[in-house]
Amino acid sequence: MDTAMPYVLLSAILFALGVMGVLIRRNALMIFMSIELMLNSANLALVAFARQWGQLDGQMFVFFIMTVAAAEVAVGLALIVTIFRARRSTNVDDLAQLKG
Amino acid sequence: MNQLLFISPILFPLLGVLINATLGKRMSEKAIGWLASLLVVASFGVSLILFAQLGGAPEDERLTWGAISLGIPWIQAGALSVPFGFLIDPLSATMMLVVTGVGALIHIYSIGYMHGDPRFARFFVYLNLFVASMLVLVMADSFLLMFVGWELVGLCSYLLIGFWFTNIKNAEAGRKAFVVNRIGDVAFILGILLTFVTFGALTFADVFAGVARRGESVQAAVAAITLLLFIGATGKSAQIPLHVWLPDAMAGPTPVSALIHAATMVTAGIYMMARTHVMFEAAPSTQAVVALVGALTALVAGYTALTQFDIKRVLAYSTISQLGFMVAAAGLGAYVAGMFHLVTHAFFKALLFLAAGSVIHAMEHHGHHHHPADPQDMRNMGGLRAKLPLTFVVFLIGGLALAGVPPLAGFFSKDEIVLDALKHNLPVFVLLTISAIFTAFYVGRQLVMVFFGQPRSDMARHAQESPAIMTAPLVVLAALTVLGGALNLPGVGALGYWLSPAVGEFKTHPLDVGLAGLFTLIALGGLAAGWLVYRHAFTTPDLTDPLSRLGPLYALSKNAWYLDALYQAVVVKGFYTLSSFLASVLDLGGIDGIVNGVGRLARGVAGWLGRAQAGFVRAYGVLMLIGVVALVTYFLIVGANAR
Amino acid sequence: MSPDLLLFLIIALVAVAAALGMLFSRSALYAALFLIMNFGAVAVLYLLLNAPFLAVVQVSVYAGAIMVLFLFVIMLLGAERLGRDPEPATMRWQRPLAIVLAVVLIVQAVYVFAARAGAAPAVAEAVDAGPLNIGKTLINSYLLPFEVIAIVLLAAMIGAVVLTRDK
Amino acid sequence: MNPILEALIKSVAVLAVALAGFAYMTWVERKFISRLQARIGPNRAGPFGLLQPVADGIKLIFKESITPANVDVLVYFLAPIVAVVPALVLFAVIPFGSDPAFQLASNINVGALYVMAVLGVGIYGMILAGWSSNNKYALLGGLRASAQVISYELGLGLAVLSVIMMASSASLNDIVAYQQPGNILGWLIFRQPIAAVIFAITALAELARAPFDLVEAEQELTAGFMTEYGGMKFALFYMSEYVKMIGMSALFVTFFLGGWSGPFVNEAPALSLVYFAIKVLACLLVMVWVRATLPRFRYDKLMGFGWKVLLPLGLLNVVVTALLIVAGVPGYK
Repeated sequence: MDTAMPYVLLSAILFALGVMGVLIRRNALMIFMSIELMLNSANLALVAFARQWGQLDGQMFVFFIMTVAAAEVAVGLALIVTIFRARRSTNVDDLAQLKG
Repeated sequence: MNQLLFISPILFPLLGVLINATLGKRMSEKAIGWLASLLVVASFGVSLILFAQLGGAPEDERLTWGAISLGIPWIQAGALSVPFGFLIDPLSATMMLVVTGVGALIHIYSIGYMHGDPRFARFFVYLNLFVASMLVLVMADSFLLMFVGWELVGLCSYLLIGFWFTNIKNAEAGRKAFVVNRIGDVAFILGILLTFVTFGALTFADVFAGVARRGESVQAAVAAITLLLFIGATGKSAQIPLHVWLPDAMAGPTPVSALIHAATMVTAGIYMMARTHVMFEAAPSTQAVVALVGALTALVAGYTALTQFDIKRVLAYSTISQLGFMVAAAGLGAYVAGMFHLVTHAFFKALLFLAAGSVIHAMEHHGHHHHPADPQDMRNMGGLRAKLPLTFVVFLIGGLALAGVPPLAGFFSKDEIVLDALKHNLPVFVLLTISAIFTAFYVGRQLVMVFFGQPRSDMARHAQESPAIMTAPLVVLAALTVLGGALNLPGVGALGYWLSPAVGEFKTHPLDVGLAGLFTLIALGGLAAGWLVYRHAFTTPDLTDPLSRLGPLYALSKNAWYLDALYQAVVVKGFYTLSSFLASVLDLGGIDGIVNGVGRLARGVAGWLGRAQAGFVRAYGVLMLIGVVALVTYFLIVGANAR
Repeated sequence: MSPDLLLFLIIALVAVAAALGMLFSRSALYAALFLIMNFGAVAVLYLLLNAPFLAVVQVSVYAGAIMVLFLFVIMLLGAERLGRDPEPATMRWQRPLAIVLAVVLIVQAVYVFAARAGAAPAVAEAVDAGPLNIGKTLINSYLLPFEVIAIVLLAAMIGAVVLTRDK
Repeated sequence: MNPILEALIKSVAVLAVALAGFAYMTWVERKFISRLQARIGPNRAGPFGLLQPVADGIKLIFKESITPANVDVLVYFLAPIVAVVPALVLFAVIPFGSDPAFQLASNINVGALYVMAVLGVGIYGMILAGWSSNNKYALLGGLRASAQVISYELGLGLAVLSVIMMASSASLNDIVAYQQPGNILGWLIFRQPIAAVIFAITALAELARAPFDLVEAEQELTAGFMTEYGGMKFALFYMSEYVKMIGMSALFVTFFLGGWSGPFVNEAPALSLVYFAIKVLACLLVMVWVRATLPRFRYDKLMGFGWKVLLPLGLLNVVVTALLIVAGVPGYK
């Protein structure tokens, strides 16, 4: 292939699927996984662009995004566990008020 | 391995810090003190070896012989690249000897002086840390590393001034030193930043090369940089108007006063100017300011010293005054003279402080312990010549050197400065001459009040000579004070030729007999005047100072030109007033009004918008997605039209 | 069809299928497994895109750490079987709208690709993306972000500990 | 030769060796432990019981394949396979000998990172088996396994990082080359003893072998995640454990014991294979010896040891190594 554009298209499709997952699922864990899917598709686009232009910067961004994702998962899962302990539920619709 | 030898003078005291800080609680006083002292002695030994090796190098290689790059780029970020390296050239080698030599003597002295102190180990930890930090400052090959040392010695100074922190006054003195020094440090770091912006480098060699190469085009920047650096120096070297912290710094233990606040740290400013002389020489306007500030400091502080009663405070103002001499020398471009005076001053002022410490020690420990009188007040002394014969002799030597009596060290070094002043800058010469008169007078006054006449308190009557561990360093320093002048005799000038690769061309000149005669006369006359005025003072029930007859002039000196009061009124009060204005008027009325108004507005709007929020996160998500799709559509249309 | 493109298409198909599988699976655990599959496919794509370091990191960070954490939490909470709570009355419109919008997004992406892919410039010469080069770039050009990310990690670590600590 | 074909042949060869190694490793372990416990061990099937593995294999293959009720069938069947695959693909980057012919992909510049990635994926087998079995012992075993392996992976990663720093390359070939083949003092175990110790300990924990075998502590959890498995599926788990053991030993040899290096390798490259095999066998025997000697950890102690001892130690080792390298201390440059 002499262009990295198919990868970008794939990335866009995965991103849209991730968005759909965030919006149609009600389980917090599922939403979280969909967000990971979105992040991952963004990473794919960045790597594709890095390849397209023959530079490392895109890969650097991906590296940072992965690190942030790891941090985010640690905190996010901790939150989910805490919420589950309090409410015995992982349904985000049960979290519709701002007070605990 | 060679590199390790080069930085080992720093590593030895650091080792002491490590050991005493971790194990100090479990070690005996003797072990702690001797360990710390011997490590500094080792540091001195290595410095001596390096000095000798440097001396063995061909003269034109001495500037680069000791440039040690540890091969570690210290900071490497973007355009900023600062290699981590040290430089041992004639200038820094000289300073290393002074720091470690005087430092070692004072360490040994402290074993006796600090005996029985509950925080004995901590004292030596700080002292060792100071020596290491001072060496970092001296051996740095870049502005940045020098600044690190600069801040570290400031930290040690702060810690040691407030060493007896249980007394609130000492803690406050430490804080004052810290705050005043920060003002200078801010200027210093601004100078460093400006240097980097101008030259794109921070190592001395690169910057100096830049100055030489770009000459005229960077003149304005260099003037600004040197001015900022000089403000930094005024903080550390206690020049007006930032000198007010040094007298208060006497709250620390006396060895600290001797080491940090007389012999080494306070001279860092002069050292820094000598180190960066290339830049100062490229900025004549700054040099004029420097010379004038130095001379004024010499005069103002000398005048203040005339009427102090605290034995250490006299010496403190004397130190400021002598630092003024050195700074004036630097301002005149006479870096060799400045450095020469720095070295001799380190000898005789350390000597004077340690001898004063010996006096205080004798007053405190052999008098009545619960005596309410102040053991540092000279009015309580008198007649100690007989009780402390050795201390008297060394104090006398130090005092005569300070007054400038030939052939002691102080005479030669002071003479060189005033000679330069006479040649280049008459106002400075006049100011320095007057302060020399003051110097001789207060030395005479101090000698009389402390050692002659009759004891004026129980403490003085029961004083006994200090132990040998304290007097031995005194004797060594006294010997150095006697012989120190030989370092740079007129017409011979060993130190000058030694330093010249680092601080610029030097040419010795024969003794100016007339000037030397004048200053000898001044010294002897001042001493005699002090003697005459104070010979019978404080013995009668009338405890007023004979000089108090001078009225306002006396008050001016006694209150140190009212500078502390002025700062209190202008800076501190002004700051309070400004703060309260900001708090009551601007903050409560203006900003809070705006904030509250915005808050009310937001609440109103929120009440209206709140209905759009059901609290379901997925609903928000869909709204966001609508926005995204709309945006993408917009760009697609715009993009299509653009083609 | 070049072998490169063929490989790409196969893996892309796997990735999309896994994403769809995740989207519509009834069990959180299966969803997680599908997601792992997707991540694995993306890792292979990274290899094709001359990013071996990222491929390995992808596997070890996403598959080796993040997804294990997910599985762990799923098992810990016993939350793998997803409840079928009734949709709140005010939210009936939400799901169809979301699906429609996502599909629109996909259609737009395909449209852009179809309209412009031919105009894309040829890929540049590949650079060395081995660990050594990555490390050098990281420390030289991206030092500040690197330090910041370290602080982010520290903060996340503290956050996770504080959140899950028993009071 | 066609590179794909060549790779295929080599892979099959490695696979065969690994499987044979697995089979006979069980025999070696049983024999060795018996000796340590003053017993004789298997001695009925063939001379010295040499055919015992074959007998065991036949037995396991012909056992009835039972699927317990209420298991998640797909995952239940998938789990053993998921467990075996990472153990096998580990061998892809290991340089078995000096000649490129004895290697599969040892030259890739992310070799050591690949190892970490594969090891990270290796726990899925255990977790999935534990979950899908619908058995609380199995689930607890699975959870323990994931917690333990994640925890110890950090220490392992730091040990490997020290090695990478020393060799300034993540390619396994470079790491072996760095250890100056031919000079025993070049082995990294002498210059990175702490890393070697950490690697050895964490490797045992990764393998969930004694004294870290809480995952399958029979007194507490019967057989842990394998409780509901039998027959061939059980054999697969068994295989994954032993193949991973061999793989870990091979990694230890590569990282710390000079890999395939030894005298006369240049003259007779085949010798390198022999050296490698001997070193790996030595490591394996040490593992068995440890199992026979040490009692099992308690679970909280295990986690505490991993997080509070090994991890800080590993970090310290990395920092010290970095300092030594930067300072240019001989042997660290």
